[in-house]
Amino acid sequence: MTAAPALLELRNLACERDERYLFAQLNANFYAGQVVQILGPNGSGKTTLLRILAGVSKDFYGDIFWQSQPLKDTAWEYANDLLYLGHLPGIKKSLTPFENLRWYAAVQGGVADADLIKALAQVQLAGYENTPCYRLSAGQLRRVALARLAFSRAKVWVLDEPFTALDKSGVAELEAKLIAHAAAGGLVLVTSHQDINVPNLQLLNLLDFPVDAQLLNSHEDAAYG
Amino acid sequence: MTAAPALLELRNLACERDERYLFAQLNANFYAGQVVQILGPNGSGKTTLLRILAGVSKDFYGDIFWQSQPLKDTAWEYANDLLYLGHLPGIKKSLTPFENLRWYAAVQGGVADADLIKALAQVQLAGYENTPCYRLSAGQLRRVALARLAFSRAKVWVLDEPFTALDKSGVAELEAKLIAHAAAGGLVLVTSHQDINVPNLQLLNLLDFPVDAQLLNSHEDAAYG
Amino acid sequence: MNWQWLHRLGSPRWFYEKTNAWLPWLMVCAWGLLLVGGIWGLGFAPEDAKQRNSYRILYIHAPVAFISMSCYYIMAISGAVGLIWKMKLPFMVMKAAAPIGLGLTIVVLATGSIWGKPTWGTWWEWDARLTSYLILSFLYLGVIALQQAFQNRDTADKASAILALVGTVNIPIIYKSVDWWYTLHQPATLKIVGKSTIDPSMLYPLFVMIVGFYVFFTLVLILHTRTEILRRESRSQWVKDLVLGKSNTKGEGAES
Amino acid sequence: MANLSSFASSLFWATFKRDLILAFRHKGDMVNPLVFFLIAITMIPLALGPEKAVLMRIAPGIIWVMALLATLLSLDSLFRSDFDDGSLEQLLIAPYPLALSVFAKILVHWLATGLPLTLMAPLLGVMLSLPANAFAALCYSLLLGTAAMSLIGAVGAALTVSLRKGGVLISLIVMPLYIPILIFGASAVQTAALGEAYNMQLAVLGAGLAIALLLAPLAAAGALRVSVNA
Amino acid sequence: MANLSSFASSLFWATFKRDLILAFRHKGDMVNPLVFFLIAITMIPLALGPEKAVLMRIAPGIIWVMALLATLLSLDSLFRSDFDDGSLEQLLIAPYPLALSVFAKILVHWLATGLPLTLMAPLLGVMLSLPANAFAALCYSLLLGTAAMSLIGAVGAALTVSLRKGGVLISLIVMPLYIPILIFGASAVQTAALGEAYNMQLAVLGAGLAIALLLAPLAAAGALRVSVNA
Ligand code: HEM
Ligand SMILES: Nc1ncnc2c1ncn2[C@@H]1O[C@H](COP(=O)(O)OP(=O)(O)OP(=O)(O)O)[C@@H](O)[C@H]1O
Ligand SMILES: Nc1ncnc2c1ncn2[C@@H]1O[C@H](COP(=O)(O)OP(=O)(O)OP(=O)(O)O)[C@@H](O)[C@H]1O
Ligand SMILES: [Mg+2]
Ligand SMILES: [Mg+2]
Repeated sequence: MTAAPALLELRNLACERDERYLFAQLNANFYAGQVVQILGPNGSGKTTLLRILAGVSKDFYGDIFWQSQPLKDTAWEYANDLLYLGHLPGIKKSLTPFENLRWYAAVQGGVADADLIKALAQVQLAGYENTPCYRLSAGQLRRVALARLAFSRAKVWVLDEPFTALDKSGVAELEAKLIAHAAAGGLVLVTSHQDINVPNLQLLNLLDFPVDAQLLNSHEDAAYG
Repeated sequence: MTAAPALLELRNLACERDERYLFAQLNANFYAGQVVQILGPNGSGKTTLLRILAGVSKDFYGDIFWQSQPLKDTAWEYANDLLYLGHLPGIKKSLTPFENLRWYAAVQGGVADADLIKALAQVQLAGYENTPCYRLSAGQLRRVALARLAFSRAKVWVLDEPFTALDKSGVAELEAKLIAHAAAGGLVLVTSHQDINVPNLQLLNLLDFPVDAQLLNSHEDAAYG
Repeated sequence: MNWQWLHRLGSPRWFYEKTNAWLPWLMVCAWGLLLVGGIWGLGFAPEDAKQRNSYRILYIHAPVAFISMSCYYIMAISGAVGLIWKMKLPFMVMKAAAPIGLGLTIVVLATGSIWGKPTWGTWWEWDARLTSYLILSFLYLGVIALQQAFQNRDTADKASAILALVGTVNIPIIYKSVDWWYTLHQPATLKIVGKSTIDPSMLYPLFVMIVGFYVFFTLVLILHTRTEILRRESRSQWVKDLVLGKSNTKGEGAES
Repeated sequence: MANLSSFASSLFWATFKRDLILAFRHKGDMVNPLVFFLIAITMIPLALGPEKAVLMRIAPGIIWVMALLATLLSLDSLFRSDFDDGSLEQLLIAPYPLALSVFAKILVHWLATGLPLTLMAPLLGVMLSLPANAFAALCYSLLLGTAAMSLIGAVGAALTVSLRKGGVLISLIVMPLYIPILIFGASAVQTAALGEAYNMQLAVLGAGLAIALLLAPLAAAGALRVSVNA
Repeated sequence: MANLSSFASSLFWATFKRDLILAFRHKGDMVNPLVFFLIAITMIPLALGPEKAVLMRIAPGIIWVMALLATLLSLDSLFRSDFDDGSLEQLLIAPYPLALSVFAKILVHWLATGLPLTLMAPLLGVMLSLPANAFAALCYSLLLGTAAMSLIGAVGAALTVSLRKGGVLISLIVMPLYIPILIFGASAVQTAALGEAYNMQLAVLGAGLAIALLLAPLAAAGALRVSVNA
């Protein structure tokens, strides 16, 4: 473990869906400079965990700390430092790649148009800047979404299966980006069923946090007591 | 090459999207007992080719032969022998996995309910038969779609990125199924950006069929002449 | 610490166990009042000069009309409490109240039209009061439909609470505008209320019926809420004990 | 291929049953056109004023127009969800006459919207003070008319299914085709309200329905092939 | 975080511009409510018969009802596509007041449907023989009324966005809330047709719009947070 305080801390996180616990007593610290792959078989709750960490879902027990402060108190700062890329790419099919990126640039505030063009070139979409996105293939569409990484200033990247639909060279480029982000002091949380080729990759297996009968009762009591 | 005639023959296939040829002069023979992986970087036209082979899209030049007969004349026989699984899983989220499969059983004609239950168990969904599909994770949803393979009587399987969202064990199970189908005299056409672990895998790289200026002119002539 | 009592109030289990004791009393009160009022009103109150006996439907019609309105506010307020203090019980009350309210407005509309046939000679009349009740029933329908449309229970609760709240802002507006619409378009040729120079001998049974219906409504609301509690908490230990017939629930209730 | 007919009937029934289950499971979808019908009719007196003479005069026409709009609104969902999740593609490439499976879907659509609309119409007739002798005509004409509208509407739904937001475009395509139905349907009720015979109008509606039964499933199947292909 | 206000305004403008581009690119979406309005009004004389006295009497009410229905039909698309492609999630977690970006979307919705409806209404007034002195009232009342309807409708759209087929459920939720607007709007035109002053009705509509401007974006933002969370 590093000496610096954890960027993101999960304490006793537990999550219930359909009257069944996906994981429980999940304790973990994530530090600047790490790339963490979240593992688990289909249906183990990876997507659910990432949506919680991104602040999209609020349906969980336990606490999350951002730079040692409860997330509730630092929601704004956290939102400023977060980039979330879910299962859905968040790309408007009627707009061009450039127009899509321009909106994302506004979400994060102030990025020059030239940087957007550069970002598209980095994901091999030079020449497609002004093609409407409904004309792109599955992999090209994902590349548009991934172009956001190039101009993001967020410290934490939360990526749900970003390698889906990417070809070999696309995978290698994305891996390089993750490495660079970690080296620059960022944190990457990523799920994937493929092996990720990143030195010093941290693994978090959701199967390590099974449900314990005692804990269930304590939640029931907290809820009904 | 085998002595037996090809199951599926592509002759001079060419496909144009957005005033740009994706591939041209694509000639290939597919034989019973083969597993063929279609390769190509993002946007090279794999999905487009599979949709043509499945009969969903009719927007192409060239000819396709099914058991040495033009596809036009044998469309009905071909449809009986075809199982196509596209990017979209074709699963109704409000129905349960069992109800979904029952409909697919009717599409193909006469499958006993017990076989459907068995098919679901084979994809590790035993116990989820009566859970509505909107409660399933991305990988579980894909497994429901893949359960069709277990009771299919089709000779030709056309699968577009079937490994998406599957975990390691899911990938291994699917590979075993592809091998078994080929061994039983079937033909599998599959796209994937991951390596497929199947002995005797045939590869078809779309980049091997680039466009040739002369050809373009001949199509123009055919179209406008 | 100050909020302790509130959270106690918010505990479904506490509610379930407390209301156990109330139920018989409410039941006795409700049936007693309704019987007395009903027999008095239907059997002994004098016949109306103009409307003959048909006016007696008033003894159901008017009390239910009053309650179906208060029911909306109960629903909206419990929704608001649930949203603000993030408690479970109020949402259950809200969910239980919606169908009851819809049922009540339907009873008002039905008894009203049955009454309308002999008095006005038609089943339906676009009177301001009737119209606003029709709209009220739509508001209930909306809340119920939204509640049922969501798969996720929390989402369903919060979404329908928001809708109920938005509706509350609108109810006075709707009433005002419908009233205004009616007076603008038509000089009142018939009036439902207003000529309330009603004979006291007709009025006393009406009061009894109104109180009786309120108690009855409370009873039904509690019963619905209790069913909802059992449905939602079916996994928790105390409900399992309850269903399996373990008799120690009372002791535990006192501890917690 | 052995016993084609039993195989054939099986996908028809499977689709019919599946869609019926879906209609019941999304109870909202079945009830919603009804509620739309109810609320739209309620708005009429609110907008026009409660004068009985006016309402009586316009009741037949307005009820018919609103039934038509309610049907229109429900059309978009006919093929949309099958398209979105890919099962429409599967229906298209199945070795089975597409027109038959499309017909199963239309049948369910009518059972879930047209039939309940017809059953509810008398209630709304009461609210708009429809004359007593027009109620039978209202029910008969709507029974025939809604069935024809489900069938014709399916063609419009099929044509627009691959467009991202076809919702209102359907109206544009389908409304002109609905106009003859509307004219004869409303006129049947109007004539009945005046106490005259309305057999002719019903006969025309019935003939329209027969033609639609023959042609619409085929046309919708063709439209689906064209619009999904793209 | 340095200059919050300029940053703040930038996502508002970006969303506004993006949605405006989208509205223009899907020209169909902009034109469709108009076409619906046009065809629905055209159907009225077909269903009722062409008697001028009747049409004149009902014109103000019918035009208002149909404008309301056209607005309702267009509501479903307000947040739907953002939800389907995931950009709504991004808006939700952005470090930016959600109510403001929601307001930008509502503004575009009104520019793309309410405003054109208002501009087209006089044409339909001519078709239904609306008295000449009611045209100004029709335009003013629709201008205020459609804006209020876009705002209130956004709350309904936000509540139903995550439901697979919210389309008609919105009508159920939103219509009761539209009824006061309808009453005052239709009455303004009716009063004007009789040659009387209609300031009061316009004042009420204006007040309603003001309240909706204050509350609706907040309520819609809250509704989005709740309904997308699932
Ligand atoms: C706010 C809701 C309502 C309340 C508080 C209410 C209350 C009453 C009361 C107290 C009377 C008797 C007063 C009298 O004799 O003049 C009455 C009469 C009546 N009500 Fe209601 N009512 C309501 C809604 C309705 C509705 C929704 C309908 C119809 C569907 C309806 C139909 C009638 C009829 C037909 C009469 C008798 C009319 C008459 O005597 O002229 N009422 N109502
Ligand atoms: N509907 C369409 N209209 C026009 N062009 C299209 C359309 N669909 C796809 N294309 C173009 O065809 C090309 C091939 O698309 P396709 O989806 O077949 O690629 P793919 O090989 O499956 O790629 P991926 O690996 O990303 O899935 C893309 O470059 C795309 O721009
Ligand atoms: N909306 C929901 N309602 C109820 N249960 C749900 C819901 N979404 C997911 N689940 C359940 O939660 C479990 C975890 O789902 P999640 O999508 O987080 O899995 P995952 O680890 O991302 O799986 P995959 O590798 O397949 O993407 C699944 O078993 C699923 O049944
Ligand atoms: Mg997942
Ligand atoms: Mg592809």
